[in-house]
Formats: sequence, C-alpha cells, structure tokens
Amino acid sequence: MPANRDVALVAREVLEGAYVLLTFRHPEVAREARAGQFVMIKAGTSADPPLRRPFSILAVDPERETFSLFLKAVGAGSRALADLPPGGAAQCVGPLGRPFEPPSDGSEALMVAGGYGIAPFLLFVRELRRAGRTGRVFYGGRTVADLQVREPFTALGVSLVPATEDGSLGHRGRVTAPLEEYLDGGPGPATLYACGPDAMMRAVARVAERRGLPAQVSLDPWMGCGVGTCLGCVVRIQRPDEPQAKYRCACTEGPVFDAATVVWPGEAASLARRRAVEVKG
Amino acid sequence: MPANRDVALVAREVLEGAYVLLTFRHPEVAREARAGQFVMIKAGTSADPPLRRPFSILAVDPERETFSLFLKAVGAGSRALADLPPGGAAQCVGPLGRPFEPPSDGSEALMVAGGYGIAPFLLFVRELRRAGRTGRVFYGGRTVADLQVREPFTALGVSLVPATEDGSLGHRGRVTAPLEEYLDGGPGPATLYACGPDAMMRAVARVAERRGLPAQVSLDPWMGCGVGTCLGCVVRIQRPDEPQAKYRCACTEGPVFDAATVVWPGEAASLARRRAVEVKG
Amino acid sequence: MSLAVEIAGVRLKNPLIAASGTFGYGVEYEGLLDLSLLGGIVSKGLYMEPRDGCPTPRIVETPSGLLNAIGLQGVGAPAFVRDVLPRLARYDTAVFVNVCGDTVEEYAEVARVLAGAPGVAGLEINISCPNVKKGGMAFGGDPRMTHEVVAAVRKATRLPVIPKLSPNVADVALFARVCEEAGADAVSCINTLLGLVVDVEARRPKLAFGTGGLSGPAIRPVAVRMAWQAARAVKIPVIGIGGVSSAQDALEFLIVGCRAVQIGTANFVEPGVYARVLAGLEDYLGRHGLDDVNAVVGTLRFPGEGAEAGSEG
Amino acid sequence: MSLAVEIAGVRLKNPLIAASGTFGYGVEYEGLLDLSLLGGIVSKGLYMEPRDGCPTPRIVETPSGLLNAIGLQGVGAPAFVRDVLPRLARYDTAVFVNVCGDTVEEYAEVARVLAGAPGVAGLEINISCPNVKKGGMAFGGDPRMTHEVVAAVRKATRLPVIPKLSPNVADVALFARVCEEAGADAVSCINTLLGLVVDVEARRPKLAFGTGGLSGPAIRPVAVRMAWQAARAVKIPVIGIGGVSSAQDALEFLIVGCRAVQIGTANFVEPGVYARVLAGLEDYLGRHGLDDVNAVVGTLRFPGEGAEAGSEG
Ligand SMILES: Cc1cc2nc3c(=O)[nH]c(=O)nc-3n(C[C@H](O)[C@H](O)[C@H](O)COP(=O)(O)OP(=O)(O)OC[C@H]3O[C@@H](n4cnc5c(N)ncnc54)[C@H](O)[C@@H]3O)c2cc1C
Ligand SMILES: Cc1cc2nc3c(=O)[nH]c(=O)nc-3n(C[C@H](O)[C@H](O)[C@H](O)COP(=O)(O)OP(=O)(O)OC[C@H]3O[C@@H](n4cnc5c(N)ncnc54)[C@H](O)[C@@H]3O)c2cc1C
Ligand SMILES: Cc1cc2nc3c(=O)[nH]c(=O)nc-3n(C[C@H](O)[C@H](O)[C@H](O)COP(=O)(O)O)c2cc1C
Ligand SMILES: Cc1cc2nc3c(=O)[nH]c(=O)nc-3n(C[C@H](O)[C@H](O)[C@H](O)COP(=O)(O)O)c2cc1C
Ligand code: FES
Ligand code: FES
Repeated sequence: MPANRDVALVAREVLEGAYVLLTFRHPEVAREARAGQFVMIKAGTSADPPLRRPFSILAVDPERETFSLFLKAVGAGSRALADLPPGGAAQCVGPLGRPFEPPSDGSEALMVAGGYGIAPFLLFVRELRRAGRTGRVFYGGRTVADLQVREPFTALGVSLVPATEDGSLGHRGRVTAPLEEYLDGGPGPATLYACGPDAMMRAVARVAERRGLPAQVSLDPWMGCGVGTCLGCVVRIQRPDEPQAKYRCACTEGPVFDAATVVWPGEAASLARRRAVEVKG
Repeated sequence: MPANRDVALVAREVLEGAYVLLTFRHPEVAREARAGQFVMIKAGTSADPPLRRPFSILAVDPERETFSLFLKAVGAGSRALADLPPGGAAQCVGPLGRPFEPPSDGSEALMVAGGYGIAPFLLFVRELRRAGRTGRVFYGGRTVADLQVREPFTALGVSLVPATEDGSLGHRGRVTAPLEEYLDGGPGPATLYACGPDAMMRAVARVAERRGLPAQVSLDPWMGCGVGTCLGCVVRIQRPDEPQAKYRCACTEGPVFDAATVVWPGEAASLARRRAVEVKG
Repeated sequence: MSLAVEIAGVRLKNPLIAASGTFGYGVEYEGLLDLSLLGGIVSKGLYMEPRDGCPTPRIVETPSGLLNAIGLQGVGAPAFVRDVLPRLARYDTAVFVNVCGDTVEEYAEVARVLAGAPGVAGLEINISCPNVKKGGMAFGGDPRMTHEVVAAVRKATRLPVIPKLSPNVADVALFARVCEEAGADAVSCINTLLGLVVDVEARRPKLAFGTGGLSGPAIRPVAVRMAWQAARAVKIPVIGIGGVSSAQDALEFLIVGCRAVQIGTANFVEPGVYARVLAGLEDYLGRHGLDDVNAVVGTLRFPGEGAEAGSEG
Repeated sequence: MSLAVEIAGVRLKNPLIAASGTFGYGVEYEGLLDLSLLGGIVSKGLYMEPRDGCPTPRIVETPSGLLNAIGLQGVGAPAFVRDVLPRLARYDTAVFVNVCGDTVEEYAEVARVLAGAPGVAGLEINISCPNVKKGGMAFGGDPRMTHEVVAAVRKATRLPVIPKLSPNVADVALFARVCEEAGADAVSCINTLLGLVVDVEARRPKLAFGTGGLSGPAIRPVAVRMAWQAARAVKIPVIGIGGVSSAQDALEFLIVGCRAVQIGTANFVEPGVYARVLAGLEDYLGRHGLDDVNAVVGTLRFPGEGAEAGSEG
C-alpha cells in the first residue's frame, strides 16, 4: 500500500552532468517497491513550483528503510531536490504505479534504458535474479556522463551493453542498434523492456512489433498527482478487445504498458497491427 | 554605490538556535558597506516567497570580496537562505540604507543589541576603532543561544555586557538594566545606539529621552524592495522642524533614525517631548 | 472541541471538503487516506454521458498555481450511481455530486438521476460549464442563465442545491444573490480563474485546449476576497474554495464568513493534507480558547467596520 | 536585430516599460541601473495634490504574489513636473505618467498639468482609482465611467492617452473597446486583481486598508488571457502587464498580441531585471531567426483558429 510521508534526505551523491543519487527514509517504499514503480516527491514546502515530481525507484534498502533515486536536474522541481542539503526535508508518496511484469517462462528479459531510464531496471534485475531468471541491459545516452549507473549491474553479473551517440562509451549511435544486433544473433525467446526518451521507446516498440516480441514500456508523461485524480497524465491506450483507444492514467494504469497497446502521439492507431502483435506476443 | 549581483555562498556555519553565519562574494558590499547598512537577498529563484529579505551586514572582507550575515531562520525566506548548500546561488543587492553616524567628539558609543540586532555593531566597532574611538556593547536575548556573536567583540578589546532573560548568561533580565546601571555610574558623555526588537528599541529611546542623550535606532519594518520604490517599509518620522509626522522609507532614509524623531506605533506623536530631547541632545 | 458544521441541512463532521475534479470519485484515495477523516467529498463533474475529456497537455504548472483544461473527463451520472456510490457508502463522509450540463435540461436530468440514488448528500451545480446553445459561453457568467440553471435543478430535486460561483465576473455578490433567489441552499465560491499560458517556443497555448482554469495557492487572495463578498451578500451558507493547503488558509475563509472550505489542488500536492489541516484547526481553536469551529465563522474585523455577523453555531 | 516598438506614435527602443507604482519616479533606481536601458518608465500614480498613502502594513506577500494597498502615496502632479521631470530628462527613455483622480475633473486637470510639461511621452490613465462621487467604486469597473474619464482626458491633452484596464471585470475586451471608442491611443492591461489576505491570529485583514491589489507571477496566466482578449478586441496597441520577470514571460504577452510589456513587481525582486530580460529577448529572436521583435507580436496559434493577425512592424 503506498504511503505519504515527510522524508529526510539520508545520503546524497553528486554525479557528473547534473545527475545526483539521493537516498531517503521511507519504510513502505523500502519494503514494497517493485521494479517500474515510482514515487511522487517534492523538496520543501514552497508553492513554486507547486507540485511533486515523479521519479522511478532505483534501489531500496528494507533494513535501513531507505530508497534511492537517480535524478537528473532539468528544471525547478528536480533542481530543488538535487540541491537539498543532507537532512533536508521532502514530501513523498509511494510506491506508485504498475510495475514491470516478469517475462513468461523461458523468455529472456532484454532491458533497454535511455539516460535516467536506467532507474527502474536495477530493481528489475534483482527481481529477475530472485526468480532465478536472467536479463541483459542495453544502456544508451548522448555521452558517457549519461551512463552512470553501470557498476551495480555488472556487480550483479548482468551483462550491460553501453551505447553513446558521441561514441564516448560502447557502441557509437542509438541503443537500438546493439539490441537489434543481439536479436539478429538469434537468441532464445525474449521480452523487451524499455524506459527512456519517447523516441527510444517508440523505436523499441517497433523492433518488438517487427520481430513479434512482447514488449513493455515505461512511459513518462507529465504527472500532477500520481494517484489517478488530476487526469493530467493520460495516454491513449487501446487494448486488443477495445474498438477504440481510451485515455488512461499513466500513474495508475501505468507507467508500464504493453507496448502494443500504446497509441503513440501523432501515430494513427493501427489496431489491426497491434492485434497481430498481441496474438503473436 | 549599491550593486545588484547573483552571489554564491562561500561559507556557511550553522550555529545553535536556528542561527547561521553565511558568507557571500560581493565586491561592492565588501568594499563599501558601512555599519548599519544592509543587503536585500534571496536564495534561488523560486517565486514563493517572491521577495528578497533585508539583513544587516555583519562583517566584510574586502580582500576576498566577501561579506557575512548573521541570520536567524524564522520564516520561508530566511530558512531558504539558511538551507543554501555551499556554492548555492542567491540574488543580492547592497549595500543599502543609511548607516549609523559616529558619536560626536568625546561622546562614548553605547551599543544596545537584541538577538540578531548585534549584526550591525561589529562593523560599527571597527569603524569606531579606525577613528580612534571607543565603545561598549550591551547584548541581550532570551537565552545564551541568542548571544552568539561575542568573541569578535572581545577579540577587538571591546567590553561586552551580556544580559539574558533566563539568566543563562550575564545579567538576568532586560538588557536596558545593565545599560541604565552603567549610565547611573556617571560615565562621560554618551550616545546610544540600538538594534533589536521594537520593544527594546523603544526602551532605549526612552532611556535616552529621560537622560537627555542622543540615540540612534535601526528599525526593522517589513521591506519589499530596499530601494525606496515599493513604499511598504514606511515608518512615521517627525523631524524637529516639521509640524507633523511623515511616512518615510526605512530602506532609504533609514534603517537608522534619530530615536527622537521616531513616532512609535500606538504612541501619540509628542513633538514637544521630542523637541525637548532634540534641544538637549 | 467541536469541528462539526452544518451546510444546507447537512451535518459535516468537520468543515473540510474535497473539491470537485481534484479528488476523483473519492475511491482513488482509498488506500492512501481514511476518507472518513473528511467532512465531505465533491465528486468530479458529471454529465449524463461519459466524456473523454480534452487532449493533452491538460495541466500546466504556473507560479504557485495550476492551469487545467481536463474537459470534464468522466463516467457520467448513471455509471457513478451504479459503480461508485456503493463503494463510498462505507465511509462516514458526506458525498456531494458536481452536476454539469450542456443545456439547462441536462442539469435537471443529472439532478434527477442523482436525486433517486442513495448516499448523495447534496448537489453542487457547476455553472461554469459552457452553454452549448449559447455558443459555449459559461452559464455562470450571466445572471439570467445562472438563475435559470439553479431554478431548474431546484425543481428537479429535494436534495440541497449548491451552485458553484465563477470568479470570472465583476461582482460575485450579485451572482450569490441570484443563486439565493433561485432557491439555492448554499453557494460554493470559487471555481477556477480563466487563464492562458503560452509555449513561447511553439507560439501556442501550452494547454491543448487553449485557455484553462487557474487554481492553487496563487488564487487564494482573490478567492478569499470573493468568498468575503459573497458571505456578506447572502444569508445561505458559503463554502470557500481556492488555494487552501493549510489550517491558516482554511481559517481565512472561515473568518471571512464561510461555513466550510473545499480543498482542491492541494490534494495533488499532498494526499495527507486533511489530517494536517484538521490538526492545525484544533490547535488554533485551542490556542484561542474556542471549543467550536463555528465560533470563528464571520469574525473578520474589517477596518472601519464592526465585526461581521457572528456565527449562529 | 531591432527591439524597437511603437506605441501610440511613441517610439520605444525596446518593448520593456517599468510599471506604475513599482519603479517610483525612476530616479530611485539611478544608482542601481542605467535607466536608458528601458524602453520606458511609467511614474507612480499622481493626483493633483500630494498624498500620504495608507497606514501600514501596506504590502503582504502571497504565494508567488504581492498584495498591496499603498494608497497612492505621492508628491502630486505639479511637484513631479517641477522636481522629477528635469532629472529624468538625462535618460534616453520614454517617460509616461500614471494619471489618477478622485473625480473626472481631477483626471483632466492632472492631464493638463502634464500636457504642458516637457519630457512627457504619454499619459497612462489609472481608471482603477476609487470614484469619490460614486461612493468609492472604481471608475474602471463601469463602462460608462470609463468612457467618461478617457474622453475627458482625451479632450484635455494631445499627448497619447493610454487607459490602464482593471482585471476586476467580467469582460475585459468590452472595456478595451470602450476605451478605443473614447479616443484612447493604446490600452495597458492589466492593473492588480482585488484580493484579501486575513491575519488569522488577529482576525483582521493583514493590510491596514483591508483589501489590496494582487500582482506578481501568481497573476500572469490571468493577465496573459486578458491581454489576449483585449488585443483581439481593438486595433489600438495593447501593453501587457502582469507577473513579467523573464524574457519568456514578456514573450507570452507579445505573442498574444501586445506591442510592449510592463514590468512591475519584478522590480522589487530584482533591480537588474531589464538587462536580463533584454538579453533573453535577443537570444530568443536569434534562435528563431527573427531580426525584429515586432515579428512575434500576435503570432499565437490558438487551437481551432488561424494565426492571430500578424504585426504591422
Ligand atoms: C514514471 C516516471 C518516472 C521517472 N523517473 C525519473 C528518474 O528516475 N530520474 C529522473 O531524473 N527523472 C525521472 N522522470 C522524469 C522527471 O519526473 C522529470 O524530469 C521531472 O518531473 C522534471 O521536473 P522539473 O521541475 O525539474 O522540470 P520542469 O520544469 O517541470 O520541466 C521539465 C520538462 O517537462 C516538460 N513539461 C513541464 N510541464 C509539462 C506538461 N504539463 N506537459 C508536458 N510536459 C511538461 C517541460 O517542457 C520540460 O521539458 C520520471 C518521470 C516519470 C513520469
Ligand atoms: C534593516 C534590517 C536588517 C535586518 N537584519 C537582520 C539580521 O542581521 N539578521 C536576521 O536574522 N534578521 C535580520 N532582519 C530581519 C529579517 O529581515 C527577517 O527576519 C526576515 O525578513 C524574515 O523573513 P522570512 O521569510 O524568514 O519570514 P516571514 O515569513 O516573512 O515573516 C517573519 C516575520 O515577519 C512578519 N511579517 C511578514 N510580512 C510582514 C508585513 N508585510 N508587514 C509586517 N510584518 C510582516 C511576520 O509576521 C513574521 O513575524 C533585518 C531586518 C531589517 C529590516
Ligand atoms: C484538475 C482540476 C479539475 C477540476 N474539475 C472540476 C470539476 O469537474 N468541477 C468543478 O466544479 N470544479 C472543478 N475544478 C475546480 C476545483 O474544484 C476548485 O474550485 C478550484 O481548483 C479552486 O480550488 P483550489 O485552488 O483549492 O484548487 C477542478 C480543478 C482542477 C485543478
Ligand atoms: C506596490 C505597487 C504599487 C502600484 N501602484 C500603482 C499605481 O500607482 N498606478 C497604477 O496604475 N498601477 C499601480 N500598480 C500596478 C502595477 O503597475 C501593475 O499593473 C501590477 O502590479 C501588475 O504587474 P506586475 O505583476 O508586473 O506587478 C502598483 C503595483 C504595486 C505592486
Ligand atoms: S498523475 Fe494525476 S491522474 Fe495521473
Ligand atoms: S523597502 Fe520598498 S520602499 Fe523601502
């Protein structure tokens, strides 16, 4: 059950490129969080900006009752969090949202992360491992500074394939290239998981569609409340049994959706195409 | 000439009782500040709270081009400053306002400070010393934690007489008691200077009036702009040559005023009484 | 210490009500907070039919505020009665329904559907809906249309009728009086202020719909002023709304004459807001030696005036 | 790259003007910033006689806003002409004077005093002043009184006449049209929103006067909406005002159709605001491949409409 709490910043590690690792004490999040879930959090009590912000739960420590975020300061809300002094106060509710679903038996989890989109996959890798499953991470960004959460994966023995647009680390170019390369190598059955910029998630969804693979994407629309009441976060989703797409709250029915049900902005809803995928997936 | 600058927090020392010492880089303030002057300063750029806050300039270091504040976190604006992380950004204009005027030749400066009202007197003591003059500080507060800026005075060889309401340091009771005691001892000519809570400043003004001593008080009305345009900081002042009191900006015509010209809220303007004082003073 | 208040014959255990459109149908908060903490809940706006709502973006933040154009996405009155009301029956809180309409007839129809349903404490009439017959002008911007809508709902039901005033008028007191004359049992004051935020890079409105309604702390001074004006103008109770997120904010509305207070945007910011505000109210009453929240209602001493009429409570 | 704009025949070197009552008489900022940076300055409101203004507190902060009741403390028009205008003559900026009156006749009289003075670029008519003959109701809240004041000033002077619209009306476009018909050369839009903040401990208004005018970032979405409505309603130029503190904010007003923008409360927050906003405007024009700020005026693409009429510049 999600819980709302005033939380204190327990630890803060400033990384390169406006990234920061923040750890807060929040027993319910620490105990219950599942991969793909998020918190709504806000530093202090100033009314400008007024709202909390959604961040994926990167890691939890149930014993210390803490959770951690991997956060990029991009605007006023994230900057206020990134600038919190140790001990500083935040308001936080979580864990929220629908988590990633594990791949069906025998299917390998191929995780594709862009920038801070790596965040939900650390918990996911641990969940997979607890279930005795395996996975592989494709991690993309503009430059090496966008790929800062690598050790925790390799420490768990998960293979992590980096890709940067400027070639500063790993494959030069889009992260979908090494993904396709891997799939071309003819591995066993696979399930795709994507979290990152919209364009990347669409690309992964297309790969999945083309290859007839199931895929889950973690969307990040703007969110006002995180609990299904502001109706600001709605995305168009069309389930196979539905005659047309419906607005659904990304905060409660997502953020993780079956990629085949997502009506991407600007794309005509091709139900037939999606149906076909559903049938195969 | 006052200057407006974006400043960075250079040093931060957290003291007891919600007090903090903050040091910022601001060449003009560091070079030009005089005792009793203040800065208008605001942490960050959030629009809530919207305005800067006035703080007395405690100390300057012209070589490092820095100045320091002695700040008590009481509300949102001061708390945001007190919580700035090192390197954190603030917006600051200064030095502003009318400084203390030195006592006339042969008159001893008796400074009466309440709580953060000590702030302007450290510069004042240095100014006096540069002019080969002497002074004496009466420093009051509720408890010892309110009297944290003592060493810098004693290090300069200035005698500092503490008074706390709970008796935790120095005289138990109001700070005006040791002041009156000192005056009863029949020192030479003296000029009173007061900065602190309104009630304390009124009490000092009454002592001055009763004893026929000149007095300067540093008022702290609410200030919106610090530069004479919002007209929010006005106080009623009646100069000896004026038939009635006028609203005057505490930010530009003050914050330091001749105590005899101040029309205290709720007090009928007794011009005659004040005139009498003026004549003697 | 009593926090109970009475609005239009409905007893609320405390003066805090969740505002329409900011609390879903209430059930969304089931896991997060105890709904029985609340004096009442106003459902989001309901037409007869389900609605899809506006395209996105639907919400944009502004300094200390929120601009929204949700477009009244909702399940429609019949589905609300069927699916939601039974779930809310478990909680000890008054359920008000926010009634919408494209036409005067639709308002009355929605009111009739709800009048027959168990568990509805009263109807809040959202007169800020666009009038489709009059080219989309809001009912609540015109005194005659306001009267017509309120009178039609009044005729359709014996439930308490509570029109919700629009702030986008010159004289909110006039509209409060019109509602009182048309048979309203109370008024809610205020709905959102019409606003526009421009995406300067794209040179379009940031909201897909264009303009939107401004809410949140930013509007509180305007809302308190209007609630004060409305409370002086009518004998029926006024429910204050606009930017409440603390006990102090709620007290501002009570002191200017409101019998109860709605909390809107703050639900998004802080799901636990009710417990905090209630604790603050109790603390205030204690510090002021009062044992009934009604004792503060209408106690504003306005410069040059005597105290406003005290509470009857 | 040209930032120059023209308002009512007056050429401004850039579209940024200091708003009345927030920049003193301009001379207060002499030491702090170069007044020649500004497109223009509007003096604080002037009646014929000097005024003491309201008791304190006169200003209270609100979330992202400021509520003020200064009471138009000022030196009066004759002293302004004698003491202030000569000092402003040194700067290369357009000086507008904000004209107040207790009666229609006083507005005309102030206008005449200023018409004869060198160095006045135009008159901004503060129609939000209380009408002493009508029990203190603001001139600007009534279309007929608005027309009367504007027409009287129009008759009294050949200087550009720029009424400043009140936001405390239902239909700001109507008032813009009334001003245009009465002979105004431009309109300023908007003045402050009427608000009330309560000191809950004392159960009195926080402002000594009672109610006050709300300004600052909090009101920007309302101000942009009203400026957009006014700009669509009239042919004369509209000067946008309300919560501007960045180039983006100023661009919002320009894009919805304003020819120039006033900066008010931000002067208190940041004396250096003009240089920063100007740099931001230049950066924006550069990034968008534009070499004239007039090219963005009125370029809003509103959903379901074509682009608004482009600029003539
Ligand atoms: C489920 C989820 C998980 C996330 N996890 C992480 C994470 O682990 N780490 C991380 O760094 N970030 C994460 N994000 C993104 C993060 O929430 C945003 O970066 C943050 O909210 C930005 O807030 P801000 O105030 O800093 O920036 P803002 O100033 O609010 O704006 C940042 C961006 O959002 C856009 N924007 C603002 N308002 C709207 C609106 N109404 N509609 C559409 N777009 C708008 C702006 O144009 C701008 O590009 C996640 C988002 C979601 C939805
Ligand atoms: C010249 C000068 C020098 C100062 N020097 C120092 C110093 O060296 N150190 C220091 O710690 N403080 C100093 N102060 C006081 C300091 O400015 C305040 O404590 C600070 O502004 C409080 O801001 P805040 O946001 O923290 O609190 P706020 O939340 O703004 O309120 C703090 C107090 O101010 C009152 N207040 C708020 N608005 C108004 C209003 N409109 N009118 C009247 N009262 C109002 C509140 O009721 C409350 O009691 C000085 C003040 C002045 C004028
Ligand atoms: C996202 C959102 C949706 C809203 N939907 C409705 C609605 O359906 N019906 C209604 O009468 N008011 C609606 N409102 C207005 C609120 O009920 C309330 O009057 C307004 O937000 C002011 O209060 P606040 O400042 O506390 O939010 C909505 C407000 C918001 C922010
Ligand atoms: C302290 C203060 C004093 C003001 N005095 C006047 C005035 O004398 N005449 C006038 O027309 N407007 C006056 N205004 C209104 C401003 O000119 C401006 O219209 C309003 O503040 C909105 O702009 P802003 O949000 O940029 O402040 C005043 C505003 C403030 C905050
Ligand atoms: S974020 Fe508010 S409904 Fe999803
Ligand atoms: S603080 Fe604004 S005039 Fe003094």
